[in-house]
Parts: sequence; structure tokens; C-alpha cells
Amino acid sequence: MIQKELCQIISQTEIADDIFEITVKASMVSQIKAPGQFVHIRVADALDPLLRRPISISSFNSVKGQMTMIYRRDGKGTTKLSEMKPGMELDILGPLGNGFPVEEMEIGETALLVGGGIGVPPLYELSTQLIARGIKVIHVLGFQTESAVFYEQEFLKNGETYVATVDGTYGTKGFVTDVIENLGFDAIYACGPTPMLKALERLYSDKKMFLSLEERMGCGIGACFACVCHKADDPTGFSYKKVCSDGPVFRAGEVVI
Amino acid sequence: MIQKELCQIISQTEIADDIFEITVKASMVSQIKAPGQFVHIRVADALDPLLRRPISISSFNSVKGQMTMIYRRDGKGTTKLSEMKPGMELDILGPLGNGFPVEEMEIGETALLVGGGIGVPPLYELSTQLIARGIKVIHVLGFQTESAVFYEQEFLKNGETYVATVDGTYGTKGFVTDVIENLGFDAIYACGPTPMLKALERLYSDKKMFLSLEERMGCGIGACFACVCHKADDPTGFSYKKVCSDGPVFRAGEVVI
Amino acid sequence: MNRLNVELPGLNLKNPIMPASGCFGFGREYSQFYDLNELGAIMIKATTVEPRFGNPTPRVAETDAGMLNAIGLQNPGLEKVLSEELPWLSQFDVPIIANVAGSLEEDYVSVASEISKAANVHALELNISCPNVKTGGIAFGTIPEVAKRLTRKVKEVSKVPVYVKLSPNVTNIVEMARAVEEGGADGLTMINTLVGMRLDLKTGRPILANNTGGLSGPAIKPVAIRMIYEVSQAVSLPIIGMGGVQSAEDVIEYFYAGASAVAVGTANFVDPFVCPTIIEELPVLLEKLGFEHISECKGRSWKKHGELTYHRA
Amino acid sequence: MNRLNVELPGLNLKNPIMPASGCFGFGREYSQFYDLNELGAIMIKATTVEPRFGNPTPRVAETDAGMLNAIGLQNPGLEKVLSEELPWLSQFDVPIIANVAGSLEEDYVSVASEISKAANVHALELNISCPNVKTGGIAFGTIPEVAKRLTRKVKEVSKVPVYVKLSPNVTNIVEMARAVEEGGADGLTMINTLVGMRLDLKTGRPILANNTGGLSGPAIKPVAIRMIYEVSQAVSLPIIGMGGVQSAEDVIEYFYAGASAVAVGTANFVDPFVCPTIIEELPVLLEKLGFEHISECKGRSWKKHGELTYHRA
Ligand SMILES: Cc1cc2nc3c(=O)[nH]c(=O)nc-3n(C[C@H](O)[C@H](O)[C@H](O)COP(=O)(O)OP(=O)(O)OC[C@H]3O[C@@H](n4cnc5c(N)ncnc54)[C@H](O)[C@@H]3O)c2cc1C
Ligand SMILES: Cc1cc2nc3c(=O)[nH]c(=O)nc-3n(C[C@H](O)[C@H](O)[C@H](O)COP(=O)(O)OP(=O)(O)OC[C@H]3O[C@@H](n4cnc5c(N)ncnc54)[C@H](O)[C@@H]3O)c2cc1C
Ligand SMILES: Cc1cc2nc3c(=O)[nH]c(=O)nc-3n(C[C@H](O)[C@H](O)[C@H](O)COP(=O)(O)O)c2cc1C
Ligand SMILES: Cc1cc2nc3c(=O)[nH]c(=O)nc-3n(C[C@H](O)[C@H](O)[C@H](O)COP(=O)(O)O)c2cc1C
Ligand code: FES
Ligand code: FES
Repeated sequence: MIQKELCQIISQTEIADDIFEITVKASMVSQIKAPGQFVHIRVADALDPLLRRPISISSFNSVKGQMTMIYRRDGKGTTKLSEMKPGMELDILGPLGNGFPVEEMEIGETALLVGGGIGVPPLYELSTQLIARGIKVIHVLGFQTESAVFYEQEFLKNGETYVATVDGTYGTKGFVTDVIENLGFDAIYACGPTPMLKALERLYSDKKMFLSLEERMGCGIGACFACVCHKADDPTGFSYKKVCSDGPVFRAGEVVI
Repeated sequence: MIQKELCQIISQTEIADDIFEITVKASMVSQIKAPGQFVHIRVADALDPLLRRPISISSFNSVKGQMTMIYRRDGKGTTKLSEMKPGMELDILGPLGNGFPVEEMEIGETALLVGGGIGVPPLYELSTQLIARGIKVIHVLGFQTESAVFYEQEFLKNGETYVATVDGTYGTKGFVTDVIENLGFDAIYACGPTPMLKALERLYSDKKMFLSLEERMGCGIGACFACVCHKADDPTGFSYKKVCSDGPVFRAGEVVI
Repeated sequence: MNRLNVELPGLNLKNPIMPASGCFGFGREYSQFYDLNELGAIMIKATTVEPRFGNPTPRVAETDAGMLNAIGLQNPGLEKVLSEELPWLSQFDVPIIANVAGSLEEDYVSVASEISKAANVHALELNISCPNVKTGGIAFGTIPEVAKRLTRKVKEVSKVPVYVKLSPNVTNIVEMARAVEEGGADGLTMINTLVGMRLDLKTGRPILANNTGGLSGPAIKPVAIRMIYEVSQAVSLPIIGMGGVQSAEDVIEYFYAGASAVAVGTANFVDPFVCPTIIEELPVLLEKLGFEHISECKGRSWKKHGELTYHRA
Repeated sequence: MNRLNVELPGLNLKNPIMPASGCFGFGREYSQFYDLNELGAIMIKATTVEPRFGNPTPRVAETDAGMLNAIGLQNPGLEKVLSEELPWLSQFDVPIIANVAGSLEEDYVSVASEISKAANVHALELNISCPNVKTGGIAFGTIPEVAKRLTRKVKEVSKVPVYVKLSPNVTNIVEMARAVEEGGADGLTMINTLVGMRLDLKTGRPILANNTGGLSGPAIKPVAIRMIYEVSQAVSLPIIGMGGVQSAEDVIEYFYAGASAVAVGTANFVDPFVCPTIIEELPVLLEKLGFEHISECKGRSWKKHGELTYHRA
């Protein structure tokens, strides 16, 4: 069930340039169904900014009743969020949407987790849950530049991890797709910029694949029709899916990205 | 000279129901010319609320470089202000306007200081400066009800002090004017609601009198023409005075209140 | 004592608070948060004859104290609304106000005649003011004669009272209100969104795929209040007011201006519980302000003191 | 390298930032805070033939991300502006744009012909859009033919280029822009305030003594951006944009929309240093966005990529 909760901030740290990791205490953690779900955060108990900000849950701890989000300080809202201190309360709506299906893989199979920039966070919880189920994971993480890289060590603990930076200042120079070519795997789980998702869908149409989409949102719960996309089987028709409530994770080929 | 300064909050206390006393460190204190001047406070480094709030300087300490304001928590801005904690910085524009002329009285004369509600604060600094110049002061302070009364003790230290409450829960029941009838004095200094100022002007037209006006403000420095009032000698004409820059203190009979 | 019940043409409301069209879908999502029976009424998403996908995304953009939307009237179409959405809503004892949209007069007429037959549809809201549909749309909301004619046509076929939703994007709102009154409207709802735009700092291009969008939220409240103040004095139709309502205080301000009920749109996105919260806070605020009943607040901004119902405070 | 200088009819500006009329008086007050020579230009308070006291107080009210004002064109009158204000301003090397207002055509004409003779007045801003004057005023800003005629009359007598200030309170802003272009205007300034209102929760009455007032501030920015986007594509006149500008980012957004210069109004009340601060921040932001000169930003929101001047980023 979706909850609206005032969550106490446990910690907040800048883990890379403009990249913040925030952990909150939240009873809604018990409602999380799958990795890749997100929350809708109200950063100001005032009108500035007005709307909530959608941020993925990057990991959670049911025992402690805590969840962690990783976000990039970008505009008004995330800048305000980054200024909040432990002890303060944050108005969070969640958990929202449908996450990555971990049960789609058999023990012994290999899952390729591909993340681009702020698409990387939700893959961490996914990775943890997959290995817990005896599935092998390979991580390919793409970033703009060295200073933007985060969580490489965390991912390494779970399995093989390759990093690519657009400017080549760290890891392989280029895009995640340049790295993937040489890897073997049974399925792809990806989250990142639309061009990246499009490329993956084009290059690996033969593989089982799950993609997490991003879209500007109003309500975050399926009521305002802000975040719709066309269904692949009816690309110009009336049928649609809502990224916030039907997604953000879709099976490759299900919707037009 | 008017300064725009980020002032550190030294202390903030609720001294009566919804009445707060806030003290800040401010180099602009050196610019204060007279009691009754005010500052224009920006309570949020955001758009909510947008405009500054005019608040009188109730006392200041040139040595420490500190000034104190007393305000009532009322709407959006003052509510936000009341939530600020010591150590935080406050964007203050000031000192603004022209205060009460203390040099208008001779040693040995008696000044009657009349304050109503949130009009009381600026009289405190005035009282202190008057007695320092060897002038006798009598204070008549009007409040709505007992729980709204503040600074009685402080004023008592400076001289005779009478309190009136509208509902009679404390001091004399009724208005300040009911108390004044029986007092002897040479001049009146008053700050409070317009009806009170009007009554004083009507009843004591023979006396030397200085009144501090209140008006909704935009800029607070004389540029936007939000706070004008007619001059008494030309009540329907074009000539005017600006409460923010010509006032807020005017000699009785100078402007139409 | 019920301080909140109000009577409007076709609408017998336990309270005057309802979600605004397009900001509440068909109710399903918000029913996860609270019992929709708490609401005075529900204004459902615009319905058109055929299903519509609407505009490409991005469809929303944030602005200072507001937001822009260019959904483009996406909806499942008349048939589905009749066969699925309205029946689902009938489980609640809440009057539905059906928002009717289209590009041609016929469209409005066919939707109106059909949807007004649904048992739980107690009134229609003629959306002649959607800023986000290219064809025709605009004229209906900006040319008095056209609006009047459409209103009359729809009145002829509707089985329930017809409220016309006015666009604020006009030089003379009173003229528009008078026109639809002459057209036979039973009430007005106002305001729809102001046409606005935001550009992306990095690309220089509009953030919305549709370029322009409708501005809603607190930013437009002063415009809505002004228009309701003017219109409520010029016509005798009841007005359901909307535009940036976020709190019980806002609701009272709308009543003061001349509204008889109030709709809440954008605020639902900020706080899904905003409607029940306002409904809960209203009686307390009325008590504090000294009103026996919310109807006493109506039109206080312009009524002569003589006309004012007794006020304790 | 100067990234900010711009050329407009009659105005050779070192930078495109100027305080908006009515938000800066005649400059005296703000000269306490900084050297007015830093400004690209100054739009002085509206001037009328006779001195005006304006409306009763309260004249301002705060709204969400905005404010309402109903000053009512208070000003010392043409004679005093010519004999005191303009001479005082002449100590600064800053072009003055004189805001001209009135109730009758003759008023505008007489003020324009006289004030345009002043040496430091480099352009006029015809205020046909003040929402706060009862008589006539409105028609000038809402009826294309009337606006066109007034523009022509003023052009006949003015010694300097004439910019016409458009009102956003119209159904069709493009129609108004075209009309004044035909009337011979040299440029446009937009937007003036939206007509709005706020009511006092305790009394139920309007906060402004004038009841309604002009809405300004960030709240109206999306409407201004949209109108400039539309108008800049429809007419060939340069536009000085305004409405809620608070930062260098806002200025860039106005240029993207199609403005050639930007005026800052309400923000001066929030931060008296806002104009010099923006002027200081602009070059840095342009560098960050990859522009050599601010003029490269102009019209990016609608220009075809081919028409765009080279962009490094
Ligand atoms: C399902 C989902 C999950 C996301 N998870 C993460 C995450 O884990 N970490 C992270 O850093 N970012 C994530 N994002 C992107 C994040 O929502 C935006 O970066 C953020 O909203 C920008 O807000 P702002 O205040 O910084 O920018 P502003 O420019 O102030 O935002 C203005 C408006 O645009 C919206 N907006 C701006 N950029 C985006 C965007 N890229 N996607 C959606 N809305 C946007 C904002 O929500 C707001 O409504 C996610 C987005 C979605 C849809
Ligand atoms: C020269 C001067 C000195 C003042 N000194 C004091 C003081 O020492 N202590 C104190 O408690 N109050 C003082 N006031 C009144 C104080 O400015 C208002 O109470 C305060 O601005 C209300 O803001 P708010 O956010 O609580 O109310 P809101 O309703 O949020 O205010 C909305 C807008 O209305 C304006 N406003 C509302 N009430 C008043 C008012 N009574 N006077 C002027 N503007 C108003 C606000 O400034 C703001 O722009 C003074 C006013 C003036 C003009
Ligand atoms: C996302 C969104 C979708 C909307 N869809 C509709 C609609 O389908 N029909 C309609 O008449 N109004 C629609 N509106 C306008 C609202 O009903 C309302 O008139 C407007 O938003 C002002 O109210 P608010 O400020 O409380 O949102 C929509 C508004 C928003 C924000
Ligand atoms: C207090 C005040 C007074 C104004 N006076 C005038 C005026 O005399 N003439 C005029 O053309 N515009 C006047 N305006 C409108 C502004 O010049 C500007 O067009 C409008 O405020 C939008 O810009 P902003 O949002 O930056 O304030 C006034 C605005 C304010 C807030
Ligand atoms: S954000 Fe409202 S429907 Fe998805
Ligand atoms: S507040 Fe602007 S002139 Fe006084």
C-alpha cells in the first residue's frame, strides 16, 4: 500500500560530485515489493518548490525500517533536499510503481545490470536481491566523468563491475554499450537515460530485458496522465502505460521509449 | 546609511502568547539614528513568502552590535520567522525610516509614551533614550488581553507604567485613552493601531505629539509608492508623505491618518 | 451541526469540496488513500466521444508556485467511461460532475447526451476552456456567441444541470459568463488554466512537448479570485471556484469572492490527502471566524453590510 | 569581451538589464545601494500631465510567489519630472525610458511630446496597460484599433523611439502586438501585470482599497514567457521582456523566448541589489551555457536550428 509519511532523516552524505546518499527511517519500507520502485519526495513544507520529486529507492533494510535514496543535486528541489540535515523530517509518498522482477531468472543464470548516471542507484538493491537468489550479476555502470562515479565498491562486492565514463577519465572511455559487447549474460536489467535504453533495446532484442523509464511526473500515482507512454503493439493508438503506476520498469518491447 | 545584511540570530524567545523577541548581530546597528526606526526582514531565502516584513527595532546595543525586534506571530512571514533558531542567518534591510525625535524635549519635562499591541516595542528604546537625557517618562500600554501583555517589567524599570487590556483581564479595562485622562505630561509619543492614534490626535491636539504609522509596504525605502499618506495641509491634493521613508514617525497634524 | 452542506443545481452536497477535473482521474488512485465518500463531489477527467491519447510527453513542468500541464485531454473515451469508470464510481455515495470536452459542437452534444444519462452523473461541466487542444477548442472558450450557442445545444440534450467552465484567457470574463448564462447554463466553474510556458535553460527549447501548457496552482489564485468576484456580481449563476486552492483558508477566500463551492486540483499532487484535510479543517476555521455555516461567507467581499447574514465575530 | 551589450531602437545598452517602471521610482532610492551607471537603462515611474496621488491605501498585497499593487500611477506630474527627476538622473550615463500614461489620448500625446525632448530620455514606454486606473485606460490596452491609433498619435509627436507596453489581460496578445506595430511602434515591452485580487480572511473584504490590483512577480513569469514566445514570432519589433525576473537564469529564459532586453520589477523590493547582481552573474552563466554573447540566446525557443548562431556547448 502507498503511504504518505513524515520520515526522519538518518543520514545524508555527498558520495560524489553533486551526488547525495540519503537514508531515512520509514515504516513504508515494509510495503516495498521489488527493487526499482521509487518514492515521491516533497522537499519543502512550502510552495517553493511546489511539486514532489520522484527518486528511486536504491536500497532498504526491513529490519531497521530504513531506506536509502541516491540523487544528483540538479535543480531547485534536489538542491533544497541536499541541504537537509539528519534529524529533520521529510514528507515522502511511496513506495510507488512496479520494480524489477527478480523472479524472472533461474539460479545459476547471469544477469547484466546496466546503469547510466542517476539510473545506477536502483540497480544496487536489485543486485543484492539477485545474488541472494543465487543469480550471477555483472554490473556495467556509465558516468559522465570520474568525479561523478559512485558505488563502484558496493557493486564490486556483489560481482563483476565495469565502469565507463564518457570522457574516459575513469574506466572504459565511451558508453556502457561499448563495454557490454564482450560480456556473456542471460538477461538485462537497465536504468538510465532514454538514449541508453533505446540502444540496449535495439542491440539486444533477442535477450530478456527489463528497462526502467524516466518521465516528468505530476501526481506520481497514476491520476494525472502526465507520464504516459505508448504501448509498443499500438505505437500511434490510444492504448498507453503510465510510467508512475504501470512502470517505471517495463519489459523491453512492451512500451515505446 | 541603509544596509542589506545577513544577520546572525543571537536569541529568539516567545515572551507572551504569539509574541516573539528576536535579537540579532548586525553591523547596521551603527547606522541607527533614532528609536522608532524599523527594519525590513526577508524571512525565507525562497519565494514563500516573497516580500520582506517591516518590523520596528525595539532596542539595540551599539557596543555589542546587536539589535532586538519584538513581533507578533500572525501570518505566513512572521510564522516562518518565529521558527528560526539562534545561529541561523536573517536577511535584514535597515535601518529604515525616521524615528521619534528625543531632542524635542527639555530636561525635567515629562513624556507620555503610548503603545498599543505590537506598537509597544519601539517605545522601549525610546523610553531608555529619554530617561538617559533626564526626561521623565510615563508609559501607557494597551493590549487585547492578559496573555498578550509583554515588557511591563522592562518599562517599569524606566518609569511609571500603566497597562490596559480591552477585555479587562489585566490592568485597567478598556483602551489606553481611558488611562491617560488622569495623567499629566508635556508631550506624547505613540505607536499602535490607527484608531488609537486618531483618538490621541483628537483628544490631545493641544499637546506636542509624535505618532508612528503603519502601512502595507513594498520596497520599504521610498521607491514603490505603496505606503503614502496625504499631508494634513492638503488632505485631498497631490502632496504626500511616504510612511517608509518620511515616516513611520510623524508629528501629529503633519499627515492624515 | 453541519456547517458545510450546500445546494447547487443538481448537486446536493454534504460539503462544498471536490477534486477538480483532470487532477483526480476517475477516482481510483485516490481511493487508495481515503474513502471517497468524504468528498462533496468528484469532477472526473474530461471525456470525449473517442478515446484520446493526448499530447506527447513531457506534459508537465513546474513553475514558481504553480505548474504547467499539456495533457491534451487524454481519456478512454465515452464508451469506456460509461461502461467502466462511472459504474466503478457508483459504489460511492458521491455526486459525479462529468467534464465534457470535444473539438466540434457535435462532439460536446453527443458526449453530453449520453453521459448525462448515467445515474451517478448529477451535473455536467462543459470544458470550453482547455488550452491544450489545437482544433476548435479555443473559440468555444473565448467568443461569447460561440460559447452561448454551444451551451444552448448541450442544454437541449443534457438530462442534468450544465455548468460551463470558463477560461481565464480572455479580455472580458464577465461577457463570457453573461453569454453562457443566456445560453441557459445552470452554473459556472472557474477558472481553467492560464496559458503559460517554460523553457529549458540548457536546450533553450520549451520543456513541454506541446510548447505551451495550462498554468495551475497557487500562482493563479489571485486571478481566479478577481474573476469570481467580478462574475458573481454580474450573473445570477452559482459558481464552483478553483485555482490554487490548498487550504481551508483558501476555500473561505473563494466563498468571500462569490463561489458556492470549491474544487481542488494541483494540490492533490502535492498532498493526496488535501481534500479530506480541508473538509476536516473547515468547520474549525468557520467557528474561529464566527460563522455558523459556510454559506454565510458567500460574497462577503462585495455584499453591502445590510445583505450580510448575521456574523458573530 | 563584452557579452552583454545590446542595440535597440534609440537604446545603445551596455547590458540588457533595467529596472521596470514603477518598481524603481526615479532612481534616487536605489542610488543609495549602488552606482546606477551599472544599469543598462532605467524605466522611470509612469508620468502623467498633472500630478497624481493615486489610489487610497492599502496599495499592495502579497500573493503566492507574487504581489498585487494598485498604486494608481502616483507621480509628481510632467512638469516636476522634467524639472527635477530627469535632471537628477542626467548625472548618470544611463539611457532613460520614460513611461507615459494618461486617461485620454491628448494626455499621452502631451506627455510624450514634452518628455521625449529631455536629453537623457532615449525612448518612451507607452503604458496602455495599467490595470489600476478607472477611466479610459483599459480600452487602450485591450482594443487593437484604439491601441494602434494611440500609438500613431504618439509617434507623430515623439522625438525618440516609442515602445508600447502590452497588457496580458487580453484574449489575443498577438493581435494587440500587430496593431501597435501597424501604429508605428518601434518596440514592445511586455508584460504589464495581470489583474488579480486578494481578500482578507478576517473581514472578507478586498485587501487593496482599490479592490483589484496588478499581479506581478514570479507567479506571472510563465504567462509572460508564453506571450513573448508568441509575439516575437508574429511581429518584427524588438521586445523588452518582464514578469517575475529574479535571476540571470530568468533573463536567459526571456531571451530564449524572444526578448532583446529584460526589465526587473518586483524583485527590486525583495533584493535592492538584484539588478547589479544579475548583471554580474550573466557573463558567468553565458560562459557555462556556451554562449559568446547574450544575443545568441535570442529566440532559441522557436528558431529553426539553421537560424541559430553558433553555439559552443
Ligand atoms: C521514476 C523516477 C525515478 C528517478 N530516480 C532518480 C534517482 O534515483 N536519483 C536521481 O538523482 N534522480 C532520479 N530521477 C530523476 C529526478 O526525479 C530528477 O532529477 C529530479 O526530479 C529533478 O528535480 P530538481 O529539483 O533537481 O530539478 P528541477 O529542474 O527543479 O525540476 C523541475 C521539475 O521537473 C521535474 N524533473 C526535472 N528533471 C527530471 C527528470 N530527469 N525526470 C523526471 N522529472 C524531472 C522535477 O520533478 C520537477 O517537477 C528519477 C525520475 C523518475 C521519473
Ligand atoms: C513601520 C512598521 C513597523 C512595524 N513594526 C512591527 C513590530 O515591531 N512588531 C510587529 O509585530 N509588527 C510590526 N509591524 C507590523 C508587521 O509588519 C506585520 O504584522 C507583518 O508584516 C505581518 O506579516 P505576516 O507574515 O505575519 O502576515 P501576512 O498576512 O503573511 O502578510 C502579508 C503581507 O501583508 C503585509 N502586512 C500584513 N499585516 C501588516 C501590518 N499590520 N502592517 C504592515 N504590513 C502588513 C506583510 O508585510 C506582507 O507583505 C510593523 C509594520 C510597519 C509598517
Ligand atoms: C494535470 C491537469 C489536468 C487537467 N485536466 C483538466 C481537464 O481534463 N478538464 C478540465 O476542465 N480541467 C482540467 N484541468 C484544470 C483543473 O481542473 C483546474 O481548473 C485548474 O488546474 C485550476 O485549479 P488548481 O490550481 O487547483 O489546479 C487540469 C489541470 C491539471 C493540473
Ligand atoms: C508597485 C508596482 C508599480 C508599478 N508601476 C508601474 C507603472 O507606473 N507603469 C508601468 O508601466 N508598469 C508598472 N508596474 C508594472 C511593472 O513595470 C512590470 O511590468 C510588472 O510588475 C511585471 O514585472 P515584475 O514581475 O518583475 O514586477 C508596476 C509594478 C509594481 C509591482
Ligand atoms: S505522474 Fe500522474 S499519472 Fe503518472
Ligand atoms: S514601501 Fe515602497 S514607497 Fe514605502
